[in-house]
Amino acid sequence: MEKNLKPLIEALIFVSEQPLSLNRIAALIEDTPREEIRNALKELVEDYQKEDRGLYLEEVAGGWQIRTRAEYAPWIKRLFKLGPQKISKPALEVLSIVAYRQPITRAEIESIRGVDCAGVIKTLLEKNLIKIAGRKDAPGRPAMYGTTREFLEVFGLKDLSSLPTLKEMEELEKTIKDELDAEGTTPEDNSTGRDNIPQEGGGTDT
Amino acid sequence: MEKNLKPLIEALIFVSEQPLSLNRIAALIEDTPREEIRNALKELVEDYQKEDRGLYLEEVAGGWQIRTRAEYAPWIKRLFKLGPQKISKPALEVLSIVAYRQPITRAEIESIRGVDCAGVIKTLLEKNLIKIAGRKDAPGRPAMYGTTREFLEVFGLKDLSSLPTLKEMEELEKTIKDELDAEGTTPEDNSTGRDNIPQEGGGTDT
Amino acid sequence: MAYNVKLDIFEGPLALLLYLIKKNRVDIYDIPISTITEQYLEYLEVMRSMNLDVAGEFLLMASTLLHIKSKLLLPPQDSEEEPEEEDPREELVRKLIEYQRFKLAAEELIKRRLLGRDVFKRRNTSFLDGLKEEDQTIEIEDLSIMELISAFKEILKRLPEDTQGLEFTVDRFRVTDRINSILEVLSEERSVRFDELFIPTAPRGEIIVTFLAILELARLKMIRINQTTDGIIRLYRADREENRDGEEPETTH
Repeated sequence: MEKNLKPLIEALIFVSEQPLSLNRIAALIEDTPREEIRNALKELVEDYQKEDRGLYLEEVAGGWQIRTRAEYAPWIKRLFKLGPQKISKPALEVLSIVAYRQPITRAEIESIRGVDCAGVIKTLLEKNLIKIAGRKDAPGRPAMYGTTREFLEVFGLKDLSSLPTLKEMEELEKTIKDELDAEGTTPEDNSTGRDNIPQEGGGTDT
Repeated sequence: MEKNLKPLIEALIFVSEQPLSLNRIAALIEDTPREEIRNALKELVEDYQKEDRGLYLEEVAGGWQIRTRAEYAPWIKRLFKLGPQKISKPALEVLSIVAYRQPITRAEIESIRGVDCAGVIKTLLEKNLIKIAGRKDAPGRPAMYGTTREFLEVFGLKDLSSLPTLKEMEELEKTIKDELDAEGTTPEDNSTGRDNIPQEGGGTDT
Repeated sequence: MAYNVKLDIFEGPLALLLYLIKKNRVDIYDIPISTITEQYLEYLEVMRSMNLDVAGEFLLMASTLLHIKSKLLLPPQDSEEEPEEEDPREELVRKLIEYQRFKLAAEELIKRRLLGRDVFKRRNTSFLDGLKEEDQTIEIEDLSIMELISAFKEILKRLPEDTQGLEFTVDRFRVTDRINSILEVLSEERSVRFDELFIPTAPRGEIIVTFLAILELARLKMIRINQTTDGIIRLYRADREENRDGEEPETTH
């Protein structure tokens, strides 16, 4: 049994439509210590990391999934004759606001973006990238939005806490500022208190 | 390019819904002699023949396909039986109402839950956990829902009578009758009974 | 019939401000309010001249900017002993920074290996669920509408000063007409330069109609608009699916 653990896990992950969590695997394979499963998974990841593989194993959306390597995307798109589905900049912006701030109401999103977002929110709901995650305890009980499991899957995120952290974001900002500062006028340090804008989205994963 | 032929082919076969023929592969990868593709395929087959793999590469129906090895079928069947999709709380609630009170109409379910259930019912129908079990002899002949064989399978129930204890069932049955009577014919005796909806219904842990 | 273009591709006043800040290469913590306000109002004017449905938020921001400007112009009032007197720009800066964070976050997100664009999972042949959206690839539209308006502003500038009457009504028929003629051009050419679509000698109204037609085409996703590094904006027909970046094993024909 033990000897077959790795291939068994491989087979299971392969057939599963959705990323397969460790819990799920453990439930399927009875009487096997989690530690062993974890080890087998680790080995499997390594096997897939070998140079001449077209696939890799990744932890996304709370589970394990086999995916094709990015460099082969052009041929795969050709196989499927895929047309690109555009996501607009505004939509992407709203998506990232929702991702970092969920659960969040439309009014709150709009106050950050300074512009009406009804259409964009609708689009994101249709694409199943966000969902109504509850209702705010406020007049009118407005819907609060959160990201979906599909969002994690599409963006290759293990969970919400794998979103780029605040620190990374700050570094990015600095880079951009530095670029701009080529001009001169050093910024005084009136960085307002609200430093931690994209907080690591509170663990709403449902 | 040549060096990447094998992983590219692997990626293509992996994502393809149908067995991928040599012709198809050759058409996708331009400017590569068939002979090379054939060789890469052969190597790939050998890679997949290694002992500790859960998958193998086979030529079926005129093309190449990755499949799981037969010895892992029992676990895979189990994976699918357990239902890969998570079931939402509302869905679980409706499901248990249907389980205990079948056959039951949507209006009746909604009167118990106090909230619209159309979407949830649709989902459960799609998941094949409930089915239309008949039509009520009432205006509009509304559909009455009942659970399916899959429901029993998924929840590991021998039959409907294996639902949580008989005593509870009996009480429930009475409640059902009372409630149905209250709704249909008898005007006003007891609209109560919405308190003892079984909570321990079908322990899905997903 | 007046033709009002409602554009959900607009990114809003904050985006416009950030765009201007970047374009002018000024420090976000020390915004030269007069310059930025002036340019901001110019943009609004261009949008309005085309009957673009300038959302109320844009106008609100305009008045906020003017208010800040006037406050800055006032001599520091008797409160000389208060060096920590709040900078009237502070609230705006805070909002801009916050918004910019998410813009950056969005850019980071789209850079990831996206399922359906860069990586693919196995397609199931038989099981439930059916088709999923992710069967499509996801791309981001690169060009900000601000840049398009910016380019259009340049074109307007080049026009003779004669008809400065900005009030101008556009009827739907003419826009539809122009849409068709642009599509016609694109059915023959793979792409066309943005500025080549505008004939400098054409009446101002005609030029505005052309721009509205382009916006409409973009909104309907019938064209793709790209800007090369040297600032040239090109339009492509969207349905002729050529993958955007050259590195593809691309289709012959």
